[in-house]
Amino acid sequence: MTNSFDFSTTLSNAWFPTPIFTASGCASSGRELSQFFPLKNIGAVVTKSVMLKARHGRPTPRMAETPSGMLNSIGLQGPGIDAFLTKDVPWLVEAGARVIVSIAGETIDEYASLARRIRSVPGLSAIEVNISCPNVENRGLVFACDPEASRAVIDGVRKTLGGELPIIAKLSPDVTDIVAIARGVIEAGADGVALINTLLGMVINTETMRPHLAGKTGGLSGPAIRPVAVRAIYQVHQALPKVPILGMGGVRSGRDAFELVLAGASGISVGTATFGNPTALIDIQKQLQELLITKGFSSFRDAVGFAHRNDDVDGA
Amino acid sequence: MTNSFDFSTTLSNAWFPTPIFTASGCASSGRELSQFFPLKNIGAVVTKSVMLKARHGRPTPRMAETPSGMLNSIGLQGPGIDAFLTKDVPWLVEAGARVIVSIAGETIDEYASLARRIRSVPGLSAIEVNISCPNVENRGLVFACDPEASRAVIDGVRKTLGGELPIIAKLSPDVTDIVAIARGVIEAGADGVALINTLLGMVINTETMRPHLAGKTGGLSGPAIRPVAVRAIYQVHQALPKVPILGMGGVRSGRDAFELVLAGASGISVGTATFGNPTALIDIQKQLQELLITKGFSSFRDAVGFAHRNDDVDGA
Amino acid sequence: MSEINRQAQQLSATILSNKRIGQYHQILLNVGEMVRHCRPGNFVAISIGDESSALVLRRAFAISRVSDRGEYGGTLELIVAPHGAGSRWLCSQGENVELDVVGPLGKAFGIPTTPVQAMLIGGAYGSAPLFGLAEVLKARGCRVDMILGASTSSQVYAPLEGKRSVNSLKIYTEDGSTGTTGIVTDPLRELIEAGQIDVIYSCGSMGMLAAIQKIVEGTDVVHQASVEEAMACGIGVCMTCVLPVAAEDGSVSMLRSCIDGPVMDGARVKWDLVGEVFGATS
Amino acid sequence: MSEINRQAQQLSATILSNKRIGQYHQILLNVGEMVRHCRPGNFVAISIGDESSALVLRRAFAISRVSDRGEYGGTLELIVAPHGAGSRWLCSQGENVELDVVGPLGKAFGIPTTPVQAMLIGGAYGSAPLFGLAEVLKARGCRVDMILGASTSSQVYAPLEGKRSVNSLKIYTEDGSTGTTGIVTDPLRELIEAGQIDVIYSCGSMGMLAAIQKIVEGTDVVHQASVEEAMACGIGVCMTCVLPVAAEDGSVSMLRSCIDGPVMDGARVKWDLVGEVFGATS
Ligand SMILES: Cc1cc2nc3c(=O)[nH]c(=O)nc-3n(C[C@H](O)[C@H](O)[C@H](O)COP(=O)(O)OP(=O)(O)OC[C@H]3O[C@@H](n4cnc5c(N)ncnc54)[C@H](O)[C@@H]3O)c2cc1C
Ligand SMILES: Cc1cc2nc3c(=O)[nH]c(=O)nc-3n(C[C@H](O)[C@H](O)[C@H](O)COP(=O)(O)OP(=O)(O)OC[C@H]3O[C@@H](n4cnc5c(N)ncnc54)[C@H](O)[C@@H]3O)c2cc1C
Ligand SMILES: Cc1cc2nc3c(=O)[nH]c(=O)nc-3n(C[C@H](O)[C@H](O)[C@H](O)COP(=O)(O)O)c2cc1C
Ligand SMILES: Cc1cc2nc3c(=O)[nH]c(=O)nc-3n(C[C@H](O)[C@H](O)[C@H](O)COP(=O)(O)O)c2cc1C
Ligand code: FES
Ligand code: FES
Repeated sequence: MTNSFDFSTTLSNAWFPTPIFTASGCASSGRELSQFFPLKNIGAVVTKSVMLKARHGRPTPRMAETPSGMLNSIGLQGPGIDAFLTKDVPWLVEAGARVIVSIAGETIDEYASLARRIRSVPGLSAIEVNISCPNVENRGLVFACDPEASRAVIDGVRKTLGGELPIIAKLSPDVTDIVAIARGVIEAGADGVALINTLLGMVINTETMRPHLAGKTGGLSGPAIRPVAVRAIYQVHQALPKVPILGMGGVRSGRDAFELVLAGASGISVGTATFGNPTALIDIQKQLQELLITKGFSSFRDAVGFAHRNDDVDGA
Repeated sequence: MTNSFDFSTTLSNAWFPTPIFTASGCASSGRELSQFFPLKNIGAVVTKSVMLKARHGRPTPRMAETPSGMLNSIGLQGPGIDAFLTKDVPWLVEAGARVIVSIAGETIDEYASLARRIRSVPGLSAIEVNISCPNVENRGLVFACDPEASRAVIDGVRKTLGGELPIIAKLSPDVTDIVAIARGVIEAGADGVALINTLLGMVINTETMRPHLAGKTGGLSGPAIRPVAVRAIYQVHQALPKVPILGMGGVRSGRDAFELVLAGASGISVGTATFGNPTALIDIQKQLQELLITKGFSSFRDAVGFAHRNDDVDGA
Repeated sequence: MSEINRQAQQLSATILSNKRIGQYHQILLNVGEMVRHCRPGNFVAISIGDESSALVLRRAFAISRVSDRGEYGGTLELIVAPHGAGSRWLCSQGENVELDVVGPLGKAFGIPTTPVQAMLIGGAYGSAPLFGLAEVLKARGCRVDMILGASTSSQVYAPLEGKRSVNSLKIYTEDGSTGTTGIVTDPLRELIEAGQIDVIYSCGSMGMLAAIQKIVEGTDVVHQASVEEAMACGIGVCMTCVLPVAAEDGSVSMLRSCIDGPVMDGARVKWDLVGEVFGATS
Repeated sequence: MSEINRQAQQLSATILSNKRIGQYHQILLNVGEMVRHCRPGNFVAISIGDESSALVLRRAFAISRVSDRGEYGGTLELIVAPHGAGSRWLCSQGENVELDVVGPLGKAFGIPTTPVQAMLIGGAYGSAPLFGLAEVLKARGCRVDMILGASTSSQVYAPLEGKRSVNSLKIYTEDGSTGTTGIVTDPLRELIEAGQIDVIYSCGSMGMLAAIQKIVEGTDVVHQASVEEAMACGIGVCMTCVLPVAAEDGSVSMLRSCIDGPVMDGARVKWDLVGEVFGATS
């Protein structure tokens, strides 16, 4: 039965043997996880968002646990694109992993420069453009919170990259109208969207009576935010049914992944769950496959957006 | 020691013996809770948002439990303002409770009409204007998600009400810039803001493979959203330090309430926690008072926004 | 205006025993004085897990039986089906664990003042509150017949001692693994036509209750149905547990099943509107 | 590039015993073969609660001792302070409970190849990994002295059998309730000047480690410090547990204390930059 089940998925022209991926920033460069399972056994490794230059990131404390979730304020610590492309990517390709590179910039130009370096790198499946960073050219406003800035970033990346590598724009849920942002980036040339990045949150340490994180605010992730992720995916899939969605947010089990798939996700990234369980990706992948088979699906792709069937009939 | 501690608080010109209030929609009309403790023992009862006409609300299922939280889609079921004012308010006043009436409308006029009925009702402490409802005159866009509509609602209520009763505008966290919305409603005449209403979320039932709630989306509340509430309160208090904030979102213990107070809340509403523990309000009130005394505060008001001390020094 | 059960209180109750019976757990709690206020049809709402549990809402369970004799003073019995995370947690708790319980909650079954012919119908764990009810009815001189149904034998809850309090007991299973193959409504029409039923007391799935009401409709039989809607609070403050119910004048409102129920007049419940949009909602 | 401890594995470990010792719990786990890879300084990361726990992250605990003798095969001992919700949960678990454990994790203490004079300094539960370390150093022919400190006597962890593996043991408490009144750094300068210390192995609060480094600075004494930063994953994938550490060339980077530590060269850690913004960050 398992043999005839087709678990593969696509995001635009990129093909993946399974729909379960790491989440950017939650698997470092992949190497650390490879001790617990071969990276080629999952759908893809989405690497930590890389910037043009090396960055120290934010001071500690960088994390706070919250009810069914956590806050992080890593501040995009990383080696910079050059070191990343020479050290990390070849290793991942060698390991047989499908690789989705996530990029982040502080200016629209920085994104384009990153795209330029990546353009000719062999072995990549797609590029995830993390636009949930503050735009230093525009009052520090987060790109993904501003329809114009979001568009401009994607437009720059698309022009630089040419038509080969699929571009997945990663959106922030901290917006009034996520469908409008999604529509904008698709118009600007993105092939798909990744939903959702973390929610902006804060924890105050009641001992010190100050914000717990050195960076004050941080990104909320984990099961706590899953209902927000499902809602965002559902809304965007309803409005743009043809746009592939890489879904994420609080997935900890095959059941959770299935929820996002039913809402409209063609791929699922698993982030915070890996911190609690190093083999979460493998467990979730197995559980999702079993669930799909039990439910009578003959292929993963048939289940994508299945919760929308008869949407019209319902009058929605 | 407790004797000399001043636990009272104010929201604009309204005074309350303690800062712990019910949350709108989470204590019905108050009567049901009064069996577990006398309503006069808490700071205030914030009543369920009432509309002009009686409403059935949404079909069931109206709720789904989520990790450390829940979704609800009650749809503002209620008796309508007239029945509410004749039956519920007098009972509450009689019971010695401080009463904050929450109103909700589908049009800007409806809010003003509600204010007109309330204007002459004796015994009320304040009016909470729940603007997290869909605006039927403007593509169903939620008032609180639109700066112009938010302003217009508050402006209408202020003009109708005159200057007596404090107006607290209840905002939605589902916006790109909550500070801008807060600023707008204050300019339009609100005396304070209530932060935060629920986050828009969805749960998909993996058995039926459809949205679990009959209303598809629902409002996410409970501890899961506390980091978002703390962040919103912190941001608004930082930008508008003189504006009183009624804080809410995931408060389940005195420690949690303290977190919101440190962020800048002058009063705390407790919602979902009451569902899990009918005496949550009393427990939280007691724990908060003990915590404040242990921390060396001589009055509750000294603790409001205490996490912001030296904000300038930090360069924030 | 409806109010929460006046006798409701919040207390810490010790688990005295937890036994598996078929697919269910029979959990006996020491609740002291509370038993004096428990009537058949009432339920309790129980907290799940400790302070660090992700499950923030209480779970509702019908009171199966109470006793104020015995070495522990007042005891209360629950029949719990391990369904999702919360009920599984409850079923996994052993002796001496303390539970946070609020009860008794909800409206109890109405007891006739004169002897009548009562038919008690339970689906799956819905039979739990019916045995206590049977005893009360018997004591009032009623004839008490019972029909229990479930999909399979392990889901039938019919304790030996319970059988003593009824005049007759019939069991239906869909797979025929116990009793007659079929569902509880199969014999109803005939019994009603034969004039053998004055009042039906039912507890089970909404589908079963609606089916019973359909058969009762147009007859003189009174139908007291104990409904089961998802509840967030159990004490009337959240408005999640509502059902469309008609008033005397025919106007329909959404009543809370936790305080206007769970026992409701089956003829008043608008069964076909449950889960549907109606009236001026948006 | 740093990698996670190659021997790390995820397994289910049974609690063999859980005893209170002063303010701590001594928890003995059956971990089988894993013990063969555990070195003093390594830690384990443990899952808290069940599937419905609101605590989604693992908790890190130093491996206090391991043994592969005894009736259970490989056993591993933890010394746990009930601090917040997670550690309190762990301390409340009884015998036979199964824990989800990942380990051994992190870099272990470096063991000198020639006999040296080693000084082991532990603050509060920081002493836990030092007794196992003492045994290893002893076996290498080192002289092993130990200084333990805590605010009060119940926070000193100094088991009888552990004392046997050191040449001398001094205890400092801030309130003087045990040993000398004072803190662990009080006697250090003098001992270093007297040439009695070649290597310091330390484990305790960041403040204590920084204070030790300050005293060591400019001397020939090597300082291996086991740091403690809040960890979300323990396996190098989240970047939350970082510390500013200088490389050979003086350039500072944020290294992960879970895989580049917890044992670090005290001279390399930029103690005064911990928790501070530095370099080109935004
Ligand atoms: C008045 C009343 C009496 C009940 N009596 C019994 C009884 O005697 N024995 C028994 O086994 N069960 C009984 N139930 C059902 C029981 O409450 C649910 O099985 C239980 O709440 C499920 O929780 P869970 O965490 O296991 O499942 P989940 O599905 O994980 O629960 C998720 C959420 O949905 C709610 N929910 C899910 N199913 C139901 C349901 N059927 N009814 C109400 N809420 C639900 C839960 O309370 C919880 O908040 C009764 C329910 C009501 C309302
Ligand atoms: C390498 C290492 C070894 C450790 N060894 C021991 C030991 O042997 N015995 C012992 O009692 N404790 C030890 N700790 C500290 C222990 O991990 C924390 O006390 C524990 O994580 C606190 O969790 P909590 O839920 O009780 O507290 P909470 O404060 O509720 O925890 C909230 C979150 O912050 C993190 N956190 C809080 N305090 C610390 C801390 N001091 N260090 C790391 N993370 C923290 C928790 O992991 C959790 O994610 C060690 C920590 C590290 C990093
Ligand atoms: C520690 C941490 C670091 C993260 N770093 C990044 C990042 O560099 N780039 C990015 O696009 N998202 C980053 N994220 C967001 C995740 O990729 C993911 O969108 C989010 O955490 C929700 O998924 P989850 O609930 O499964 O973790 C990070 C999340 C966490 C918890
Ligand atoms: C069942 C339910 C009903 C609610 N009804 C209302 C309402 O009528 N008006 C309103 O302003 N907020 C309403 N809210 C939002 C709460 O007042 C509160 O803002 C939110 O739940 C966050 O607080 P909590 O986490 O303590 O519940 C409702 C929340 C719940 C859970
Ligand atoms: S369960 Fe909350 S009102 Fe009935
Ligand atoms: S704890 Fe995650 S990288 Fe160290």
